Amino acid sequence: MVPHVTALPVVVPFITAAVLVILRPLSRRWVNDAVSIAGVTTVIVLCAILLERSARRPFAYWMGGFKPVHDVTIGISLSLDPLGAGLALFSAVLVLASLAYSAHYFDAVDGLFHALMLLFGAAMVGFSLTGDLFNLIVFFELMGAAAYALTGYLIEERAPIQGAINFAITNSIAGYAMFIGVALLYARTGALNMAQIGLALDRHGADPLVVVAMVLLFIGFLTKAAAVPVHFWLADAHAVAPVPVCVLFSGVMIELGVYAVARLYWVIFAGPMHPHMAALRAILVAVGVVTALLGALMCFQQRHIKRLLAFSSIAHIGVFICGIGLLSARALAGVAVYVVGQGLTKGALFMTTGVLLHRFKTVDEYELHGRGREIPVVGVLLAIGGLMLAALPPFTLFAGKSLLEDSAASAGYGWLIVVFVIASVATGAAILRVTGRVFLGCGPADAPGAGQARAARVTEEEMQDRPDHTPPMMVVVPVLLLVLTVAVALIPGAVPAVEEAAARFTDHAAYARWVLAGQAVHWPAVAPSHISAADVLYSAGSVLGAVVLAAFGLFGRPLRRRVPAAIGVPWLRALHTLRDLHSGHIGDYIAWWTAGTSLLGAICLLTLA
Amino acid sequence: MSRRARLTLFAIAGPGLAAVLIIGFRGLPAFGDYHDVYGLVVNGVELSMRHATDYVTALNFDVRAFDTLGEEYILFASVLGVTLLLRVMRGEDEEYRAAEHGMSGSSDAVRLAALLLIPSLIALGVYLVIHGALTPGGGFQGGIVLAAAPAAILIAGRYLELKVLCPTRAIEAAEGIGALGYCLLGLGGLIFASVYFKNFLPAGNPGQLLSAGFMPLNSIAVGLEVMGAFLIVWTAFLDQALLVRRRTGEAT
Amino acid sequence: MTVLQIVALAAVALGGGAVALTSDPLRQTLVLGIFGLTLVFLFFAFQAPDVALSEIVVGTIGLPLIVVATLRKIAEQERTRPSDEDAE
Amino acid sequence: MSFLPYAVAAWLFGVGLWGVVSSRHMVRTIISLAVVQSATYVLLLAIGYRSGGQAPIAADIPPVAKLVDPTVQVLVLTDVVIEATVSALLLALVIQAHKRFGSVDPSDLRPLRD
Repeated sequence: MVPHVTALPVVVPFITAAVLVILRPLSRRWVNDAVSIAGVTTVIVLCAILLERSARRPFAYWMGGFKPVHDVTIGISLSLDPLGAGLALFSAVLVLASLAYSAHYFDAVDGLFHALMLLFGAAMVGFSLTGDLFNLIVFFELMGAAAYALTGYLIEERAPIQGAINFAITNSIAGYAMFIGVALLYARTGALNMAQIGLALDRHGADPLVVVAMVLLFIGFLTKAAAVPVHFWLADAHAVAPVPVCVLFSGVMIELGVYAVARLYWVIFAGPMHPHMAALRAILVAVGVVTALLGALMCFQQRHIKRLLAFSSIAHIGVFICGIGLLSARALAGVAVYVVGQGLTKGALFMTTGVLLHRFKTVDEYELHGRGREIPVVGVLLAIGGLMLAALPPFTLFAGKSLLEDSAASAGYGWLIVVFVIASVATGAAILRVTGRVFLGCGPADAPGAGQARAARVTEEEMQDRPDHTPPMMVVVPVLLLVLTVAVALIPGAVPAVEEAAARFTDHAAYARWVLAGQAVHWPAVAPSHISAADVLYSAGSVLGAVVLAAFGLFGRPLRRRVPAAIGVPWLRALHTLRDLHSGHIGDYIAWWTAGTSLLGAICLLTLA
Repeated sequence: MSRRARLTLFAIAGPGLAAVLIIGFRGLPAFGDYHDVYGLVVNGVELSMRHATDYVTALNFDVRAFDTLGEEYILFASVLGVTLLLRVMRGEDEEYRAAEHGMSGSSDAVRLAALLLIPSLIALGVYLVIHGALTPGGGFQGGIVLAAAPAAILIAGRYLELKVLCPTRAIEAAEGIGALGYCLLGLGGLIFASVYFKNFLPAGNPGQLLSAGFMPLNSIAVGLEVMGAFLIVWTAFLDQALLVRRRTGEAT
Repeated sequence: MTVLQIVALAAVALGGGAVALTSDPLRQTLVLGIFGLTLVFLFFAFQAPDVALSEIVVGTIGLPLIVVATLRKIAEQERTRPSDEDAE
Repeated sequence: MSFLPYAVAAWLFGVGLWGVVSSRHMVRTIISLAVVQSATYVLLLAIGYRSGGQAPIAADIPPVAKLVDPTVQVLVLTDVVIEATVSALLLALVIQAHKRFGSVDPSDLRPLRD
């Protein structure tokens, strides 16, 4: 009934990593590449099998055979539903893509890089599959340990060290907050399995203890997801990590934080929070809106392309948090589709940036002015990516965004559509502006902000030599990712299948039944949503808006001078303040973290308990 | 933000966070009033099924063995990370003279003490590792004690002899074999008992060394890994502190 | 709650405060070691010998060794190049 | 009085965060992080404690005796391992930071300043 291979997607990369380390003195670069790629490919096959099985019927796999007796369990389960399994598959695909990309990208330190990437992948897969709250945190910490080291990979540089330190400290504190959350829930329910905790809380209802536990767990995962105001680490870390690692950070790691919030809500807190759904929805949507707008604003400000992409990820995370916060199955389906499209596109964009870094040793937009003309193919990729981010119909990001917009409208949050459009316009426009400046030589070649230019240059030995020759793999992989972005939502039945999966994911009562009792649950068929004319209109508008905004970014300097000082000066001052807040000082970040946590806690205690 | 602004923000937010925590903690049962099922179920299961007597180790290596797997690989990943981050860079040399210079000054009596310390640490470590399922201790604690045994050479001021005694590559291989072994023991469960991490060895008599099914083997695998892990981390840091120097007359 | 537990908790609270409020890192390492011992004491008082044993090995050997090595490395680097801080 | 362990946990969390926020030396930041983490040890063990309970080891006592909860102790064991590993990674980063920046004051570790 339950596939025997269920544990293997986590175990295979563990074994592969250990073997790589044992054989490190003997192995050659190509052996490391081949072994790690083979390991990840196995994981992909296994995840695909599990996805297929769980789509037919979700199931729990009990480690060591410690099955629950009368709904009480002491064992650890992997609880597989199609959304979790799909996310595991998606993580594995991105790991494969970045390993393939890095095979010709840089001189990886003999095997250590590969082993860490495998462990990172294993952690993401385990995180998506596990049904045990504490196990979830173990995988969170494993993901962290591998990610901190990978961020600081380029030890010859300043920025990666600082980025890794801020990343590690912020995420560790988030982890401790989650430990306290788990402790509170364990004290209340005597359980660590998420389904069992949810079942126990259904009987108790919400009280301050449950609310505080929820706040601590949510803030922990929102820190991973980089929600405002606990997002500060992200730009530091994503701007400096090696490109193949950035692909995983932006493409799937931070999205896993959002996934965990959704999972915890629907499995654990949906029962006690049911009477307060409207308030919780308002709180989460507010967090999402602030995150999306700040990300969009900061994204368009950047000239350091990797930092620009990092802030565009924050904008998208804001959109995802809004989607989760709507607390409906359809919005969740929208987020799932959007995550896949965004992850693939963002991965391709980071890889494209990697080509620029490889060839010109800088990712500063102004320094690269017009220099991209020698590699027009890369420019085409960048432009396509920009249009995708602007939600060009009828591709994957558009499909996800339409679902989100429909469910926002039907939840009475129609104004959210404006936020979604702003996020699409700003992130798309920023990429199109870079394309215009770097590959077409549009706009001026100089601008204030020499500090950022210096930071964008590299002196390290990250790359292999021969920069005038771009290895074909570095173009092939992003092309494949963009092809997937185009294709996924166009596969007949793909989006309805995600809607089906989201409906199962959000069925709080059924989850406890299929996990703890192993019962088959019969869900009613979900009527697939249809794309309305309004959706196409919004997206056409956002693509157009992105093009116009990009043009403004390139040619708008004369226009900007005409803005009256009464508006222009305070606006610039506000932008400056905002930029200064992203100071890189870990003390600042933790002070903001504390402020965000206590604010969220206070609001939740006042409205939800 | 200025230092002052930062501290002011925290002065407001910190007490707020403390208040949120306290409000949450007030819902906890009074200290000492624990009466939940999980622990009691475990206590029953482990003694009756596995004949393990230390329930903490039993949970670690049996019921929640999968958590321990994750935990072992957290350690493994951070050892890889430390190795990666503390690698010798361009413009740096390992100066072997510096080490002896920096560590000299130990008297003969201290050296003798260190020499005597080593076998007792090894004995203690081995005891902790293999008796994990019976008495307090287990692979993790025993592993660190075992790692401390060669590190005791430091007290004698002979860092380079530690490096000769424990060549990095060999230690790294030992660590990898420990981590791999733990994975494979889980796989043994899948092969012989058709579930990952299911015990596939006889339970034995409670209190005896070879009881508690595969737990002693798990403990040994973890012990090997932890020993290797700590030795690698320690030597990586000590290398930096004692050996690695910037090449003189050269910018970074 | 026994007197032993109250004493242990008070010691941990004071020790934790002392660690976080000491600003000189070398002295802080020493205070951290003492704080580790108060935690060990607390773990025994809470009937957690396995955890106490872990804390002994991590808190008295595992961590201090690398903290001291780090401080030593930093001190050595401060000695050998006091002037060229802005070198890149 | 029975709230004391929980109050101590909240105190450790807060005072550790203060140490991180006010630090002028990265090593101090990392040591303060360990204080934040110790809050979780105290809380977890306090939750699993039963008045008059014995350590969860059957070798010394008749198996029917009242035992404290072993589960929280397992969680704390994992916690201790995480403390050791994260600290090691961070200290390694601090050594490199000092090589690159010539300082370990968080105020000096700002590569992206204009």
